[in-house]
Amino acid sequence: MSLVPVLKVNNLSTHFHTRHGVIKAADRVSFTVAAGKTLGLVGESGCGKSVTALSILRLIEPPGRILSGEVWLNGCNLLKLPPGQLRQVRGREIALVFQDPLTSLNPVLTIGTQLAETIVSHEEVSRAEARRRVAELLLRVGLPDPERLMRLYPFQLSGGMRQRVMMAMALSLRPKVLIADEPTTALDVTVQAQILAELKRLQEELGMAIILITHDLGVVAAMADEVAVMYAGSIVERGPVAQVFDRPAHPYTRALLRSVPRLGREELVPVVGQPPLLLNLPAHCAFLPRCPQAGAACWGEKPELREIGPGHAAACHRLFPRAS
Amino acid sequence: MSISKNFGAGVAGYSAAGKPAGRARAGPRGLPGEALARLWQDKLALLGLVIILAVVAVAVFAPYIAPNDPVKVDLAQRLAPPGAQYPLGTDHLGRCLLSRLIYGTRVSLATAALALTAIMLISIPLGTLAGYCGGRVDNAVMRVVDVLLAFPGLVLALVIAGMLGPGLLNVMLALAAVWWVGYARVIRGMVLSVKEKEFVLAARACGTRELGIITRHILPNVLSPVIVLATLDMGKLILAISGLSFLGLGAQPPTPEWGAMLNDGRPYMQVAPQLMVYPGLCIMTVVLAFNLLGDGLRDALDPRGITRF
Amino acid sequence: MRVSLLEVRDLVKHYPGKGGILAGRREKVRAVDGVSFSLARGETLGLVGESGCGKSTLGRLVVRLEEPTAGKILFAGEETTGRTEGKLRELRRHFQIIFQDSSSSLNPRRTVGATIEEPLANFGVAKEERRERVAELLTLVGLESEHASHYPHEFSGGQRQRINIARALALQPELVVCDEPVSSLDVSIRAQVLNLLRELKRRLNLSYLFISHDLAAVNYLADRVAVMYLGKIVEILPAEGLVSQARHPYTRALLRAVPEPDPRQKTGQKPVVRGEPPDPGRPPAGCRFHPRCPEARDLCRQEEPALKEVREAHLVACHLI
Amino acid sequence: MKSYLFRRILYLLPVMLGVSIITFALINLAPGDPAEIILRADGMEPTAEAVAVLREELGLNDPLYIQYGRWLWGVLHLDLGESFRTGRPVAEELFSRLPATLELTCAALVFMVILAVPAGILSALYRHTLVDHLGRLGALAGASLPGFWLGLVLIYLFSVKLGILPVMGRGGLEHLVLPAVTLGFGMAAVYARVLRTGMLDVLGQDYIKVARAKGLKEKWVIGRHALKNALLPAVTLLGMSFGHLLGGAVIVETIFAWPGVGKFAVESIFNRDYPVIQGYALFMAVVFVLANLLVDISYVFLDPRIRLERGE
Amino acid sequence: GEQQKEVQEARQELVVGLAADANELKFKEVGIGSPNANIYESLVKLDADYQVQPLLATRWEYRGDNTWRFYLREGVKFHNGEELTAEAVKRSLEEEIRPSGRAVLKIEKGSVKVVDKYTVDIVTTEPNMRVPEILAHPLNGIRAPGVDPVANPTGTGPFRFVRYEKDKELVVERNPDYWGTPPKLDKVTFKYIPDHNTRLMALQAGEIDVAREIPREMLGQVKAMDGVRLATAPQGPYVALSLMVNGKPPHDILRDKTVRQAIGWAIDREAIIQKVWEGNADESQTVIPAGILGEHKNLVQGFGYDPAKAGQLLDDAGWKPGPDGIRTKNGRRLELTLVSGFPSASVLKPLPEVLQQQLRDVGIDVRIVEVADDGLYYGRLEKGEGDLWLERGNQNNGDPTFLPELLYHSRGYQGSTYNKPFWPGEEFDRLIDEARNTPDIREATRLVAEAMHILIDKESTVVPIAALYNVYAVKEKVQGLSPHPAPIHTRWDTAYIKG
Ligand SMILES: Nc1ncnc2c1ncn2[C@@H]1O[C@H](COP(=O)(O)OP(=O)(O)OP(=O)(O)O)[C@@H](O)[C@H]1O
Ligand SMILES: Nc1ncnc2c1ncn2[C@@H]1O[C@H](COP(=O)(O)OP(=O)(O)OP(=O)(O)O)[C@@H](O)[C@H]1O
Ligand SMILES: [Mg+2]
Ligand SMILES: [Mg+2]
Repeated sequence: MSLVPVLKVNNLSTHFHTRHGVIKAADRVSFTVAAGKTLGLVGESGCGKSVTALSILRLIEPPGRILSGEVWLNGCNLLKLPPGQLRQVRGREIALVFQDPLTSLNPVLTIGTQLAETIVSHEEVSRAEARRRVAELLLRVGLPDPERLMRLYPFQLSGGMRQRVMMAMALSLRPKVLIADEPTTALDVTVQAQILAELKRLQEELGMAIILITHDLGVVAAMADEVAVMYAGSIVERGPVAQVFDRPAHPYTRALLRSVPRLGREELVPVVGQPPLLLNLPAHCAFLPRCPQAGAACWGEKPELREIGPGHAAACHRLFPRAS
Repeated sequence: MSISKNFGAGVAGYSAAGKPAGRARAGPRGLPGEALARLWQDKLALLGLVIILAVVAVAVFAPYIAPNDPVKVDLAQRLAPPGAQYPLGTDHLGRCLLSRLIYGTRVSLATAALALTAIMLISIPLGTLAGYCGGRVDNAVMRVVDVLLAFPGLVLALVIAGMLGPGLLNVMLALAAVWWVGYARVIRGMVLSVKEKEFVLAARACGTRELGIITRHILPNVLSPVIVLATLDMGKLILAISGLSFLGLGAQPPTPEWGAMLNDGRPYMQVAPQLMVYPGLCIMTVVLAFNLLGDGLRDALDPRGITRF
Repeated sequence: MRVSLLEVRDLVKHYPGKGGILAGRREKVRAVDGVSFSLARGETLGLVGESGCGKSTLGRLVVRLEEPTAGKILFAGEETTGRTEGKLRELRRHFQIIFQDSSSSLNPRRTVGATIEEPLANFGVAKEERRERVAELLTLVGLESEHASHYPHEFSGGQRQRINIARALALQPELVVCDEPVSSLDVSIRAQVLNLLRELKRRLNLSYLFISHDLAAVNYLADRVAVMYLGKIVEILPAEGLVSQARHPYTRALLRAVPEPDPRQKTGQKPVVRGEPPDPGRPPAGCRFHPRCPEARDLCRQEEPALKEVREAHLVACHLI
Repeated sequence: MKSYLFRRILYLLPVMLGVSIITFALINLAPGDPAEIILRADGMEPTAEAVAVLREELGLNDPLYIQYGRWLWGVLHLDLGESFRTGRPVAEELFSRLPATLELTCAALVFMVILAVPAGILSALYRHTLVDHLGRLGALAGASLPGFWLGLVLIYLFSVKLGILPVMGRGGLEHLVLPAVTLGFGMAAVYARVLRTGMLDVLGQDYIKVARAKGLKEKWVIGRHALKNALLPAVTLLGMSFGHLLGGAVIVETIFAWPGVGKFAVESIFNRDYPVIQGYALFMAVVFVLANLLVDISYVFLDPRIRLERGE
Repeated sequence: GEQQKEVQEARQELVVGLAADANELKFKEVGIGSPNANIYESLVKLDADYQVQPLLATRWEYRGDNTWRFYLREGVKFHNGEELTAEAVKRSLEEEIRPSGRAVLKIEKGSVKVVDKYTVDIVTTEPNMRVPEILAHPLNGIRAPGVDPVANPTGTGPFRFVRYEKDKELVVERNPDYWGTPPKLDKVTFKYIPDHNTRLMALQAGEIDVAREIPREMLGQVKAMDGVRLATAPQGPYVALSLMVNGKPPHDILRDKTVRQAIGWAIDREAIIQKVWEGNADESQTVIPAGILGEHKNLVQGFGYDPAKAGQLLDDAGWKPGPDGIRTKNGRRLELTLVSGFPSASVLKPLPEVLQQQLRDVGIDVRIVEVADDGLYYGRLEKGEGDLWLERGNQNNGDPTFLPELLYHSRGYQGSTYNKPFWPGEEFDRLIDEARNTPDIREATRLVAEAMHILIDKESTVVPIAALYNVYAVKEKVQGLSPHPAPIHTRWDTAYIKG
């Protein structure tokens, strides 16, 4: 694919230093997203999806620390940017939507205030102008009667409305990249369908790139152009959605796809064992204890993510007979 | 009949990994072992614990530690400076200051602990009953609590102690009469929330009787915040008792109680500041120790901070 | 038809609205509002519906953790409603429940062994025998007998759910209500638990009332599926026919909203119904689904449709059918 | 919201009724016969006949509920009886001293807020740094200091040694400083700790992350998003602190010769002036209840969740 | 001349710190109670030796038939400008003085007769030979007729009322029209500071010039303070143990006079005076101020410190030392209860603990009970719950029969019921009664002294400890202040500030 990536993440590592040891929540994560395209980031709970998202925006707080890596956007490395400029990038270039729209909105400020402040803090506009634009935005994400809405507080809205508000907030400065961290997990399926459709429409309108974090393979299949599968802090497989779903290369991806109940399917093959803790991970492949195909080669060092086809990469020793 | 006949062997192929997955971060807190481990990390709390243990030891072994008779008046030795016989000097009646402080540990700790015991004995049953039974029982208890909470606590304690007249016992009664209310409310709240927990429902579903549910499921889960509260309140009670003693409502002479000693030492504030400084320091150290430990315990047992207020 | 193990007739549960003395007027929450169904021995009834539609309430009513406002529940022909807790206790061993939240359904201060032992102790099993059975139960659910001395927080979510299952099975019940037993679990673990439940059902001839909002999971385990909307069952049909034969507009909307993990289908991003589920405190008049129904007519706004049999074992509550 | 307020005030009725019952019951705790005490206070000899006559006169032989009814009736007309010691209406005595106490407690409250809010917030913002550790230790130590001790030390330092503040008495602002500091310090320590945890809670919330992700200035994130949420629960605590301060005022007033109700109450206790003690308890309850009402009302205005959810 | 100059230079304002505001008390009027701000004056006054001296009356005489005639000073004006006349005296004594005062004087409405503008007769309702001595009490000060004594106390005294704020201060100013030597002070402010430490620190910080009611234990440090001295009055109040002589078990041990006397000899008064009170007390053991007894004070002997004698007496009484040092008799331990609380436990601190130790040294075990105030003290006394009763008393008028009658006469003062416990017997009663009915004050005093001899030396129902005197801590610049042994009689008009 010859698409120009807007966001390029290279070898991003974020660790948490806790009393019990080091948690390698993101370990040399690399991927790119192209304008107008969606990257789905899937993985089990605790595998480091949110940490990756937060690291991109440098929102990691102690005891966490971004150890290394680069996040390229518009030719600058966000991880090296001075705080003033970083602030300019946040919200304007990259926006963030969280899983839980209730906790993402400040309970004591009105919707209007929270939306307008985003605009005001980045652009020299009057309050009135900002509010006008907010009203427009709210209409755009499918919320009627924006004037009234702007005077309301988050708790007065339903879950779906809140998530739309969050989307409006994220889109208010037409960012190039939108990171959506499980935007629909807290919602009912029927509402999820509405929100996803809305997101798709807005992406087409604004031409932004989306990083869609989810653990629902169905959502990825529906929304994403490319998918990255995370396991224990690392990306184990990455590639175009159709390829990954049709011909999953990594044993984990394969197992995952087989373990999801589908309407009409008769047998489920579960992934054996337990998801790993990211605490003091072993040096070898983290999936090894659960891997049905594990072999002697797997006990060596951790496999690198390597190309196995056009735009399709996986990290598994079994795919590549040991080179070195 | 054995189950195995019915159930046969385990369902093959689904065996979870051999060891329990040691979840460090997840899961509800409050296990004695783990809490202790967390407490161990908190140096300040440990300091508090060490001080408290030391103070308790001093209280228990007072007769063996104290160099002199704490109530022996010796006017010839009055306000003596520290020396071989009186390591911290003597008070206005020539009594050994150190010995009095050492015996005072007993009085202060015992008074506060007794008051606390009374508080627990009132509040745990009432709070549990109110929370668990709900309805009319809850209403009755909570209305009483509301009414008592309408008084500023220390004011009511002062008034009750004042009405009853001076004396440590009266001070204890007054404090207990006022203090239980807060506990009852906290306990009720916690019982209410634990009652809704699914493990309680599960216990009921599998036929556990009410009493079993209360004693085995609810109380143990309510206890640790109560312990935190109690630890913090030991300090507050010692302060309150010394305050009431200061006003002259507390210990009777010649009982060596820190608050009363402080009060006795006040006339000599400028000539013999040690008479005020040492009891004051004792009170402060012990209260601080309880605060440190309580704070640490709260972080260890109750990271969610139910007992924060 | 087989003998009904469970028979639920016109079950109603109203809750007082939230707020204490200081709140404004209180609205009754009609969590379950006239539900009837039956369940045969060895059968699994799946119950799906959106959040807040009353699934859990129904489940808790069935195992008698709640007192219904109205209606009857018969278990193996015996009425369980209107009994005092004392009289109910003997019956309790026959029906058990597994909750959604695997961690909050285990007492953090009791060992796994003590937790599993509790129902046995309640029904007078001797101490020695209890030990043995606990070990057996642990093996049965894929854990090891040494785990009995551990505390719940030492286990992962999936393992904890296994412990819950072991406790529920301790008394060899005939009916197990599973209230979203896999929702809180990781994707990769869900299949393990679902398979375990299926295997146990087969082996022990259990009946399940399987509650979930995940259609696919329900479909995987259930013989029949009941769809609930705002306290009412709007459709009941055999599981095999769920995809192809569902008639109620809500069921169909649900089916279309579920995203399939298949990139070629791209389901799950077409908004099939408008709006969000209304507040159970103020259900709309007429058909409860009408404000969101794409095909609603005047009749739907005025009159509430009754649950009618459209085919054998297939009931629908909709004016359009 | 109006109806909420209405109900909130209505709710005070049963509470105040309970308060009155407890207050009335207090007198029964006291040793000795009130009639006898009155006679003594009047300089008369409490002979058996005199006591009997006075008991009859005071209605002390009536059943308790009748006595209570009579007492309550009086209270409703602001008649709390007469002080045994001064012979003047208790209500009048208390009213004339109340402003001094309120002045002191409010000043202490202000001091507490001024000290605790920055301390709590800074130590949350710089958690695990030296600032925080010092703050935490300071707060714990502050909460462990006996107030009377602190008061005397402060007088000695600032008035006797440095001579910059008056030793005692009520007067201008300079008279207020030491008593207010003495009274407010312990509570400030407690308050700062509460604020710190509250602030830490808030700082961990998603909406703070969102605010940062939106590119808001840090000042704005803390000042607008974090602070308001962290301070809200602290407002409720203000009401409670007020109660503590009213209690602490007793000692502080005695030390600083502050002519307030607390000092008066202590004197009355030692003079067994029961009507005054009773009246004091009742007065403090009323003040405390009103303060809490005020806090609740302001909370309703401050927190949209409550303001908009109730009624309307 | 030179002094005059100094007076002019310094600001003549005096600030006095007091422990409590007694002005508000029932039946006390602003400016009379503690302190007496010298707003009012009585017909006569008590000098430092408790002798009656002329004040508003220049002369008086007993005319028989219960009639006392007083000749008023002429040309005396009240603060409101009205003149002091016999009419005003009549009204004041009959209506404005509180009933108990009238009861003590034994007068009622109509008892005071105006003889002429400057002469009044006081005709008591029953014989009362102590009228002048009683009238000297400042509560019997003459009020201006028809003035509200709370809002605007008005008398003839050297100071005029300015302002009174409850619990805070009482302010008076110089009365320029005073009939005698006008005061040198322009203004006196009495401030109420309950806490002793605070009061003393206020003195150190210069916020007050005079601190009263400083606990004796603190006087040592006062002496060491820069620019502060002590002004002491002649001895006035006494401290004594009254012994329950007719208690019921278990408080019946002191029925035995030998034991009572042993207690008298067991107390080391010198140690108490020197060590507990830092020398600020006197040896006198007459209970009544020595000044009142005057030349007859030697009739009362009191006790010395002689533990050996005390031990001997106890041995004689059959109390033999036990293993723990406490004496026993027939298996009963020598345990006594000491009640401290008159006028309050706090003013008697730390005496109980010292006495406890001293009595323990001769083999008597003492349990201390502190009661907060006199009311509770009396309550206990009536129930007879105690053996040793620690009291501090003082006398504010010149009547020598006052204290003995109040405390130890079987009839008691106005018929008290609590005197029986310490009653020394008929002879005592007879002597006091006779003293009361003897017009000649010297003879009356002698009879009282004899009665006290019976009380203390013969029957020993009272064991005196010491006589106290009032001590004021005073800034050095304050001159001319001479405290009266009874604080209420202290005159402030002689004080002035040295520049
Ligand atoms: N503040 C923190 N302190 C310590 N460890 C943390 C912290 N935040 C995250 N982690 C660790 O980082 C790992 C990754 O967490 P992350 O939140 O990114 O998971 P996730 O993939 O988003 O999971 P979920 O699907 O549950 O949202 C977790 O194992 C967690 O233990
Ligand atoms: N104890 C209760 N008191 C008051 N209302 C309740 C109570 N339990 C449930 N409700 C209300 O009843 C309705 C149905 O709740 P229920 O828990 O049965 O829904 P559910 O279908 O299980 O939802 P979910 O999928 O979120 O678990 C909800 O609106 C809920 O708020
Ligand atoms: Mg996440
Ligand atoms: Mg549910």
